[in-house]
Amino acid sequence: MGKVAEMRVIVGDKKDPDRAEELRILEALLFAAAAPLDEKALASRLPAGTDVHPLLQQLQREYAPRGVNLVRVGGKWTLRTATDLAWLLTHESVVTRKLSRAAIETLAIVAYHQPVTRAEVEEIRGVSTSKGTLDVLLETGWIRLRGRRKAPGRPVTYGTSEAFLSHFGLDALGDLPGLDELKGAGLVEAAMPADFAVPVPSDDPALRDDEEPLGPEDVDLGLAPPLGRTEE
Amino acid sequence: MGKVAEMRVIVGDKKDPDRAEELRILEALLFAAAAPLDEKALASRLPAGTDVHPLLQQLQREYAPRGVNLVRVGGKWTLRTATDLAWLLTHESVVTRKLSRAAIETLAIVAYHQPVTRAEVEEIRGVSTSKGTLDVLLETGWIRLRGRRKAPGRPVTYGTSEAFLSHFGLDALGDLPGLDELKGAGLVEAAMPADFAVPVPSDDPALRDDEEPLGPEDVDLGLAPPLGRTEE
Amino acid sequence: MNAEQDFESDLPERASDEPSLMVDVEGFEGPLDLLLTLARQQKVDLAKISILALADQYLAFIEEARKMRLELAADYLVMAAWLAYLKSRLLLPEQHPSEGVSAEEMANALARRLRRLEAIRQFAEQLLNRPQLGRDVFQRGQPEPIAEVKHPQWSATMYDLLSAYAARRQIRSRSVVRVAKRTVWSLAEAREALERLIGQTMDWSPLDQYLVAYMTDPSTVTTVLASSFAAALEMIREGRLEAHQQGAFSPLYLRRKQNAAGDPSQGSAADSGNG
Repeated sequence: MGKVAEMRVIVGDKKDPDRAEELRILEALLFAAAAPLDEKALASRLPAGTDVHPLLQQLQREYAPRGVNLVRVGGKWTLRTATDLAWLLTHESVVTRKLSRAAIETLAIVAYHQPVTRAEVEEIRGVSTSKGTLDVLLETGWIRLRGRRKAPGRPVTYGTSEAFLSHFGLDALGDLPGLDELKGAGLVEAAMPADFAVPVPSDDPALRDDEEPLGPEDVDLGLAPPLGRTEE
Repeated sequence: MGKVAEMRVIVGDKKDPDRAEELRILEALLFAAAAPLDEKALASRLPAGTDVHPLLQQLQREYAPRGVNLVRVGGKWTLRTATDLAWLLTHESVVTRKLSRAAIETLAIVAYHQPVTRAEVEEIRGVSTSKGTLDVLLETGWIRLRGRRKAPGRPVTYGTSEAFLSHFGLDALGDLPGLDELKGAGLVEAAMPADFAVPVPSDDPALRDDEEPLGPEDVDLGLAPPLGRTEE
Repeated sequence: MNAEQDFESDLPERASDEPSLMVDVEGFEGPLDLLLTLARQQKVDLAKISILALADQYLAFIEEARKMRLELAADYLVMAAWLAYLKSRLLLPEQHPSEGVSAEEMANALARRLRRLEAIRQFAEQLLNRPQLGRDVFQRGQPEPIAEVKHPQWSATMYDLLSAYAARRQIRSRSVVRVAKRTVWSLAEAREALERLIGQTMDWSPLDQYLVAYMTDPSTVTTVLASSFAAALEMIREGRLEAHQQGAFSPLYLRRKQNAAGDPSQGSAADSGNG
């Protein structure tokens, strides 16, 4: 009990002693989790009616100067090592496969222009994109098949995933660097028919008016990553 | 920035500003490590000559009241959720299970014939009753250990509990139907031998003349339901 | 990191080194990339780029490359042809300005494509410079998984309870009354078998041997032997069989009665059968 009292002075809010306990709970949950947690999941472990958002913001402020920070990715909360300590932790890093320049460009085009078809990616890059490039990106889990464009040939549309936001530490797609510049220059929309053009990229899983859902055959066709992997 | 100042007071040491940075580094290393780290490994990431032990002790003190603690396991250091918050890391769910036929029969025999020993249950059922069946019934909380029969081997006597009455919606055990009612419900054929009888059940907690109380050893043997359960 | 560093270091090298630029077509990611690199050499805002100058540079580059290397991908040639066409239209006064897309608009569209590609490259680089998970920032190394604890909620109804009890009690009370039916070889069955078997042979043979086919089931061996023995005794008494035995518990030998000449057996068999 003495510990809890001491705790209040450091972490908690003196006027609201329960708050310290709630912060401890949030801390423990976020710490233990293997993946980012949304506020709903966090709130479910706190007394009913607890407003979890201000608590998380407080925790974020408390962790800001430390070696571990509380960050929001893809609308969820997660603890991550502080970015300025990257040099320290490089030993720990898993060797990630280096993406080819084509893959990096394609990833960026999917991110900024989604939902986008392969033909539209090619239009922007001015070269044909090999199937392998998209397969590599699908394999990273950063892009995903969204649906099909309601257009001749019903081409597959691509978009980014939650893993993309999480990997690049983005809270939402709107946090993409330079997005405002792109929008300002009118460069976001791909060269698609004017009536389909939507000026802002969106990873909203809801399909757009010009998209239709993937059919069951798409899974069988091996458009999804697993097959590509087996070929390696 | 006010927040950062507040933080410094908590984490850092005003006299030694580097110390705060070293604490941050230790924090990040311990957080990201896939296994507990020993002091040598931690020291190798800090400026040469840093005495890592007092730093770790300081970090341990700082984390002590929080939801995450710094603990030593096997001579190595690791961050763990506070032990009093272990409940957060378990997800409890209720699964509905049906009792086996053997368990239902045994339960009924205990209800009608209590206080009854396992041998007596077997006598009535005409088959041997596995220990597991009685354990399951004890787990339901519907039967309980009453005492021991004053007989060779001092076998345990079983009876029903209040939870039994409440689950089956009985006001008292005497409300269990008698032979005439069972016949009326068509559960017992009308033409039964004259000596066929159904006892008038009683769950009077007072031990009978041929029973003696359970000894303290019965609890230790795990014959009783887990102690925690009775607290619920 | 390296990927974008390569990207960074590639461009200035190409841009500043004209001769290598001339031959290094393979270093370009297609004609648009080549155009973009050439545009950078103009060192002006892409919005104000001279498409005409760019077209000239591109065509000159392709010309050089064809002289030296010859192996150019088709899309470079398509672009060259398109640029040559655009150049001619830009130089010549527009004849039918109302028809289709004007040369001005075509040039603007190309400039816009170049700007868009450049922007995407720039932002791809910025994206990759963000702290990346597993490279710059790290998540919990030892996540503590949430354990699933299942509490069984047992279900049973009053009906289950009572029907199970009543059924079990009744089974037990009835089982005392019932006697299992036993299988017995009747004397008539035994006699019929013996007559059939012994009627065929004149030699002494042990009783067991005659009956071997009937004694496969161990549970009926006793009844088969006993009934056959009784039937044999009866047939001896009738004078239809002869028996002899070496001593107590030794095999019992049977044969058809020898001194019954002709076919008396049939007649007496019929008699005894009737009697």
